[in-house]
Amino acid sequence: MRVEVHDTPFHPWKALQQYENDVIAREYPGKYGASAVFVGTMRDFNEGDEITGMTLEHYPGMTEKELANIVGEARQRWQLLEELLLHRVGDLAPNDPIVLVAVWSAHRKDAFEACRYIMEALKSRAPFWKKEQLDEGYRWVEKNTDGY
Amino acid sequence: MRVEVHDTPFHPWKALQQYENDVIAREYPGKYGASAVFVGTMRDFNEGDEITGMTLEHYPGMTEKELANIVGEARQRWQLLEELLLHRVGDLAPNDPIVLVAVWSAHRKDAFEACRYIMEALKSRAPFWKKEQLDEGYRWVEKNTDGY
Amino acid sequence: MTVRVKFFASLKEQMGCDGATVEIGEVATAADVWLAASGGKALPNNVLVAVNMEYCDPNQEVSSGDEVAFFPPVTGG
Amino acid sequence: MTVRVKFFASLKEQMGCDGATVEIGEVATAADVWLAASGGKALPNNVLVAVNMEYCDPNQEVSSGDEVAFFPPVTGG
Repeated sequence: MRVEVHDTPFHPWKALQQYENDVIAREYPGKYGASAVFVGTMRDFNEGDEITGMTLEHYPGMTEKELANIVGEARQRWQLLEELLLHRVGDLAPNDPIVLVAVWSAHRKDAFEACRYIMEALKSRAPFWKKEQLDEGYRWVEKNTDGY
Repeated sequence: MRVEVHDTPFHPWKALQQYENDVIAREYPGKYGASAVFVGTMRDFNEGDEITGMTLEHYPGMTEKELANIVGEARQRWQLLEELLLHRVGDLAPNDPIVLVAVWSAHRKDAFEACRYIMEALKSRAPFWKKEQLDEGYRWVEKNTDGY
Repeated sequence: MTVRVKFFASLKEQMGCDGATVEIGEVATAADVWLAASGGKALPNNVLVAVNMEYCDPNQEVSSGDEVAFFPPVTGG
Repeated sequence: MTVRVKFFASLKEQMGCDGATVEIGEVATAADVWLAASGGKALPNNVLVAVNMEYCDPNQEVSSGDEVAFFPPVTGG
């Protein structure tokens, strides 16, 4: 399991390439039949308004702990080999990656379900807060929508 | 939509990086909030046996058509911006990527569900056949397992 | 009429060839084409049928020049 | 006893500070800590509470030296 909070931009596909080379292919050669990945990216619109920028705040310490709890729950529930979870904080621009959730498993059912579970749990429990920059002023996002 | 059958190895994360640079970021800047990806990789075991190699046969023409049908159905059912589907044929070694399914959407529910739908439909309908190389001789895989 | 027959994967190995050109009467189903191409063996239950690269029922009628494919359950992905 | 209080996001802006050190009686819940830190305002329904970086009920008792955090619904991902 690798869980990281980044205060500068990360590159999801490069991070996956590197993690697979460094960890997955080395530690689980021939065992990982299925990888499921989700990448969340900053949009330039939300609730009908144009968004020009975003600031992501978090609770250092608790955020990492809660993310690790969530991945741990997924490990209890599904058969997983490895997980990679990256989340951005700080000032973002449209098209910046916000979150990467990747899981590796022998079988696709475990990979799909665990990836989605981690993402939904993160959305409802991990202490991050989005402040959206509008043309005039800013606003805090009040609530994440349900993803199921 | 891009659908390709490859008779030589492809690199899933590099292909995603390139497709996102060339197509997604260019055509949908600020619009893709969610990408869901599945990568299937050749394992060195199946049904309790060690597998040393694999040959993937397909039905040229029909395979591509059926894959495009499946992606088209997903487009009808969910709100998607773009899809990338790569599938390997020919002679594979353990750890070789077999299939990549990637979808981009504004919202995560559409991305997750469409990606899984495409993958399951491909498993049950796209004309590919796996022949597994065992220590002694080979065998045709008889049936894909259900992924839901 | 003449139709083009194709076999894939394990079925290709069982039939000993990847296809054939079959001469058959003017009104024929995909199952009739199988009978003609296989020398009278019944179409196995789990064999899939496609006419002109689209899945179809074995009872679907075929036309002259059609490509009629038979193959085992698919196992891609 | 002394506990450390933290506020985040919109709540931090509303409170005008990101936290405080609060002196409170020996038996106190997280909700009591809120009352002391907010100058007597009731704890809003949608405010989440964590003690020592774990979610908890506002009625959970706190201990000396605890870190008690209050924040609005989370919106990451």
